[in-house]
Amino acid sequence: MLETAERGASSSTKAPPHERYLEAFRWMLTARVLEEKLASLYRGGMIVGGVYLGRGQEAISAACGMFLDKSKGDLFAPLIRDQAGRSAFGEPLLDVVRTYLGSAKGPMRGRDGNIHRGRPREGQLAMISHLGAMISVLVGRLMAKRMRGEKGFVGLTTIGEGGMQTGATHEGMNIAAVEQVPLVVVATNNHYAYSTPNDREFACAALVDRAKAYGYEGATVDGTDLAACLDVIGGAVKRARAGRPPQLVVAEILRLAGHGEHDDASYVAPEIKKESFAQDALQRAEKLILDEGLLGREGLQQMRAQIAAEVDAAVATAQQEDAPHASEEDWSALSTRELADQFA
Amino acid sequence: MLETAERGASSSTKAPPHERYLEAFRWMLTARVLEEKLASLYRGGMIVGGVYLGRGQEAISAACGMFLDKSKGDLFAPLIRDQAGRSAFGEPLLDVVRTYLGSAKGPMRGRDGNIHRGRPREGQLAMISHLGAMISVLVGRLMAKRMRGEKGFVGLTTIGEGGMQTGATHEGMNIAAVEQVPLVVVATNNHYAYSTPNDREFACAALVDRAKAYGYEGATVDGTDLAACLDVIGGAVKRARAGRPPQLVVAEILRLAGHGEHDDASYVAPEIKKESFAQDALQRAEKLILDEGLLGREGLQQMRAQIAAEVDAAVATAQQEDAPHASEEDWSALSTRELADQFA
Amino acid sequence: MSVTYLEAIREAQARLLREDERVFIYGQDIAGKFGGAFKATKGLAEQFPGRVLNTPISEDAMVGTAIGAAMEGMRPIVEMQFADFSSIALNQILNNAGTHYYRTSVPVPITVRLPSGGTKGSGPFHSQSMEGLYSHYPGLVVVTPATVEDAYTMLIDAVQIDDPVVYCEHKYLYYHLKAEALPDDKLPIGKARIVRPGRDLSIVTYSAMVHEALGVANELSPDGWEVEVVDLRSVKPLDTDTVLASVARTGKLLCVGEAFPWGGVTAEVVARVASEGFHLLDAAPARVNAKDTPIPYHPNLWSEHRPNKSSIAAKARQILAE
Amino acid sequence: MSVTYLEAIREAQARLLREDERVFIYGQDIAGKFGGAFKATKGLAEQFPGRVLNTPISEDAMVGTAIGAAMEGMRPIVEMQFADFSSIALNQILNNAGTHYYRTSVPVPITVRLPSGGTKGSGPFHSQSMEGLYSHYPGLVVVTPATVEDAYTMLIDAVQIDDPVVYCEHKYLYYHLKAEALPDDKLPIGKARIVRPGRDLSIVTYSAMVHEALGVANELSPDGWEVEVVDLRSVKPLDTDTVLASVARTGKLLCVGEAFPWGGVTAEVVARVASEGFHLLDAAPARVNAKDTPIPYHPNLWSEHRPNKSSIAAKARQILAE
Ligand SMILES: Cc1ncc(C[n+]2csc(CCOP(=O)(O)OP(=O)(O)O)c2C)c(N)n1
Ligand SMILES: Cc1ncc(C[n+]2csc(CCOP(=O)(O)OP(=O)(O)O)c2C)c(N)n1
Ligand SMILES: [Mg+2]
Ligand SMILES: [Mg+2]
Repeated sequence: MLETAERGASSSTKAPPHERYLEAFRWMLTARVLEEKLASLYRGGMIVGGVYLGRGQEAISAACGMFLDKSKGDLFAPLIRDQAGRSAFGEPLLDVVRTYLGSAKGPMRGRDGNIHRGRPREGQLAMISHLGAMISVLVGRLMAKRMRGEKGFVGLTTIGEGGMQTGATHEGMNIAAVEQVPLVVVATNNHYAYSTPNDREFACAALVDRAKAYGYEGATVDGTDLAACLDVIGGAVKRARAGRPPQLVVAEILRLAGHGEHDDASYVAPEIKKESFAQDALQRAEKLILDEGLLGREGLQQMRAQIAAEVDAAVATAQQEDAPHASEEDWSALSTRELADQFA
Repeated sequence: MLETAERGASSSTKAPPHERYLEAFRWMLTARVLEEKLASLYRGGMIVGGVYLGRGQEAISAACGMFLDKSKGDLFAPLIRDQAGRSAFGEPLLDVVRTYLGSAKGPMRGRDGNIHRGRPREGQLAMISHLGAMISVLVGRLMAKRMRGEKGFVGLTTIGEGGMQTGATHEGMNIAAVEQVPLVVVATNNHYAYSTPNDREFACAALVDRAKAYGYEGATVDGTDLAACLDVIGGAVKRARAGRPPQLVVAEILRLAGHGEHDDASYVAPEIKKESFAQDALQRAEKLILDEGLLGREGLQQMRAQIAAEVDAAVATAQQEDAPHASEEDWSALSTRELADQFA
Repeated sequence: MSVTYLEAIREAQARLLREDERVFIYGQDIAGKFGGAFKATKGLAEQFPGRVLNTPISEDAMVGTAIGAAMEGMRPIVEMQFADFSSIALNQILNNAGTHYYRTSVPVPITVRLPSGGTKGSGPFHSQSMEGLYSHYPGLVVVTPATVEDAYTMLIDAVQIDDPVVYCEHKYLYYHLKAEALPDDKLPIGKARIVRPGRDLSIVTYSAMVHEALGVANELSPDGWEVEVVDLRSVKPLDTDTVLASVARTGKLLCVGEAFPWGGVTAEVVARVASEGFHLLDAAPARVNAKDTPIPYHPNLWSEHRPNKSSIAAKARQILAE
Repeated sequence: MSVTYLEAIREAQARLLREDERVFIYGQDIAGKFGGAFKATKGLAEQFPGRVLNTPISEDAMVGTAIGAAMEGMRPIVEMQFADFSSIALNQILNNAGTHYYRTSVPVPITVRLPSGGTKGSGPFHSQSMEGLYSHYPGLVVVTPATVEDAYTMLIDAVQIDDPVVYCEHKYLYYHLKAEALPDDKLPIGKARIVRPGRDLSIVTYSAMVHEALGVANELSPDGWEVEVVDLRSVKPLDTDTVLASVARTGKLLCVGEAFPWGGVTAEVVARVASEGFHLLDAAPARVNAKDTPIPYHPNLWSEHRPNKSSIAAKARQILAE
């Protein structure tokens, strides 16, 4: 629901078109099935580097990807819990598993890993780790498009409540407002930054108050409620596209996994798990699908089986592929090879 | 006036005790007379480095210094337009002119200049140029005092509307709220950051909305109105000292000088000079003093003459003093001399 | 007609804006009539509406924005008000711009202009030379023009290069250095230049120190010493070949830089010559750098903190005496 | 009983908290039962209530806060989650902590712990070695412990020193390195150590690369080469005397570092030896560094990107053959 940063305003549940529920659910399930596979590969020692899951965050993330349209020139700058959104935005499963399994054919060719993958030319930015750094980069892409006379595009990026406290986030959010670019920032307060609970992250009553502080339009949403996520995030994308100021959506959930798969999250307070924002968005969405009669239990089973088969096929392909070889590297960080410095 | 970030709430003019008007006015006049002297020395080529004046900002700045009490352990982290506050906090005139005139006896001993001067052990921090960087430093000092069991102290720092857009300001203001230290941030929107007007600095409707966004208590004040400044800034200091959350006061004025004395400020829009916030705080304060019958014209003249004499005496002293000599430097950036690296 | 170093920078930008619609300039106080703290963009905002843009005081976001625009095919130039404030943008420069091509195959053609180096009374936060920090990390080209001509051609080249370039312009040279006219031809980035030939000693240096070195060469000439002065022009890539060829002629190396003494350009040059040209050296190579303290504000201290003609000449004589 | 490098860091902090009430630790995820991304503070928050504090993700403010506390007489230790994120705090470290004593005579005794260096699969933003950036600027002591014993004693020393110390702990050594017990005595910061005596070649190195160098020394020993290995321990100040004494014995220098190849520790060491010990050298000094690209994620690439036993041994044999 659109608000001008009134505290505690609750998110709307006005239903968007039904056919998008099913589509959204599919992306949510894709993310969950894929990430479960990645987690099991990680436990099996098949993955180099870390595995960070978006478990519980799928409704928000799916909504982030679904309203973006590459054919309109839209851009997406995801972070570590955005598998559903990445898939919805058009990231092939193979891109994902190739990166995790270290195939030389992955989009990062073994040079960077897992969660950092992106295809900047196709609108999906490749994050660096430093939280908040991608916001201004996205702003710059949006400015450039406008300078070139493009119209009707929008950019969306995500951030955690922890990442909202970095200087880069501040400068990036502020400059977006100064430049009045069509930007949507979807912030998820999943109540922890790694092991750190909210009370050591910030002290404002509601993070959505940052919207007003930057000159954004702000909205909050229950991140476990798919219908609400589609409504609120879809609405924010629509407003940004229509030339409104930048949009901040603050979603609330509980992170339903460790920070990464190496983390048992034993620091999560037991009481918080009983909060309504601790519900599993996927389970709630499944119920919605069933309640709305969009699919039956059997249909759901089929969908899951189909996704699992796609995931398995991608894994099987990537596992056949060669890892990168150092002998094939020319070790240049510059595209202008003749300007690469020479070391003895 | 205390507010919880309601936009446009105007500052109270509830009168504080009358005797403080005169005291405040004295600091304002001290700053003005001293700075006029510095400007004339600058024009005469007597000063190395830049001269940055607080012309127009004296009411705010005086109020910043006046409610701090070194005997209570209070701390002050001023920036470039805080001469009135520095004086009110207890900075000797000699510290100022020694620094500007490059006397080796100045608090920075020629190693750093002018506006960067401070006496950290006596509670006045020595700013670095990078805007926003001093906020977290002040937070750290306040935390340390609390850790050591001190009570009843408060720290105040100033920032411009331009400096509010740096990442350091964001991180510093946020961490202060997380740590719940007794901090007052006095932000002055003087409508320009160097030559840049507000519309290229930020896009929120009111900077005081940042208060709510960080969990501060916020207030606005007309920076040309001495009575209001004493009331609002004094109130904020009192609340911080009483254990309330960090305080943000946003004052509005027009910068009545160039960014520095090298700058003719010809970019300032003529219309803006007619705004009510473009009034000269010193003139308004003079009127207040006369209207309240605290001093007559003659008394004012005497006060000005006395201050001018003090300033001239300080200048005369500093001008006699030796400049620093390189031959007396041992060129160590470390207090632990034996750990200084040796270069051939 | 004559052109200053600063005017050359302005003219280069004017030409880039005129000839390449992908170019825009982004920085603090660079627009309007004002035209920048040093006037490097004076008049350009009026001449090229919408392409010279003031930013908030947000160095991180300024560079981030430029990176994004560059990914979209633009050629942004970012002006830092002073090099020293680029510390706030260092993360974007090193970790975002510097890594992007290697990670994704998508180059990031930004140019970051750093008004660098010491001037009288500027103190610890308006005097720094940061080329050593940026050169240490991969993925960046770092240039340090010492002449009006290079200021002009290297800025044009910097913007045309498909990779991120850190362009270190020296504030002391802004007004002090004049040329007859803007140059027609140029040496490409990556090539050093012998600015003064000699046979007894190679002084290898860059930026404002080139002129101190030339002064020292002139000072030593009446004593019969022929000092060769090499201007590195770009410190990354470093033109080792030209440096080695010079040392091959003279047998002696003195490397001079205005930056702090630990590491940096002079360490890299001496280490390369020692490694790759060991047998060319007839005497111990030496360095003159600034002192290992913050840059002092007072001119009495500053003039001793930085390398100067007398400290360079003293070291040169010492090597020549070996 | 045996102690890992990581445990030594934890024990040093426990002892500091126990014995010095001015000490507190500030960082992300270091408190609670969690005890830090690498568990370097495990158990400490419970043992020392209110003195091990979680922070927001705000590296600039974390260091700024520590600086302020240090001015008030505290001895804060800041844990960066990874060295790489200290780029966000670099301005506070260089321009605030590094300049404060020189400017005001008030020292700033903070210790910033940087979990540094490459490990398998960590990629470009969780693998960096940043000692070269921090050493370039004045006002900081920069240490790089390579052993369990040094990890312990140098952290205690770092906190006791009245000036800011950047403490670079190597993540690869956390679990891989074990000692019998915590040490009773120590070498002070500022002194290098001969870890293996030799007469044919000095390998000067620091941090994790000390162990690669020792491996190479062992590998070359059957061929009759006696390689001396020097562990710098602190890279600023750099113990030039010990390095020169070693080169005086062996006549040959190979300097090895895990950081990027332009500048940094190896350039400074080679430049100093070339300048101050030119006549001690019987052969060209050489360096082995990482490659000049971001640190690659895939182990196949990473293992070639960093210096390793085979690249070090190859270079060592080349020098020995001269
Ligand atoms: C500048 C910076 N500092 C530290 C880190 C290390 N780090 C990675 S993820 C993370 C927690 C992020 O929390 P939040 O933003 O709430 O996102 P969430 O993981 O909860 O989705 C931290 C501290 C980082 N990536 N960037
Ligand atoms: C991080 C940083 N970037 C740039 C500067 C250069 N600079 C010094 S003062 C100033 C303008 C400050 O404007 P504002 O904060 O509004 O304060 P005012 O001068 O108006 O009092 C700028 C850009 C700086 N000091 N710090
Ligand atoms: Mg979180
Ligand atoms: Mg201002």
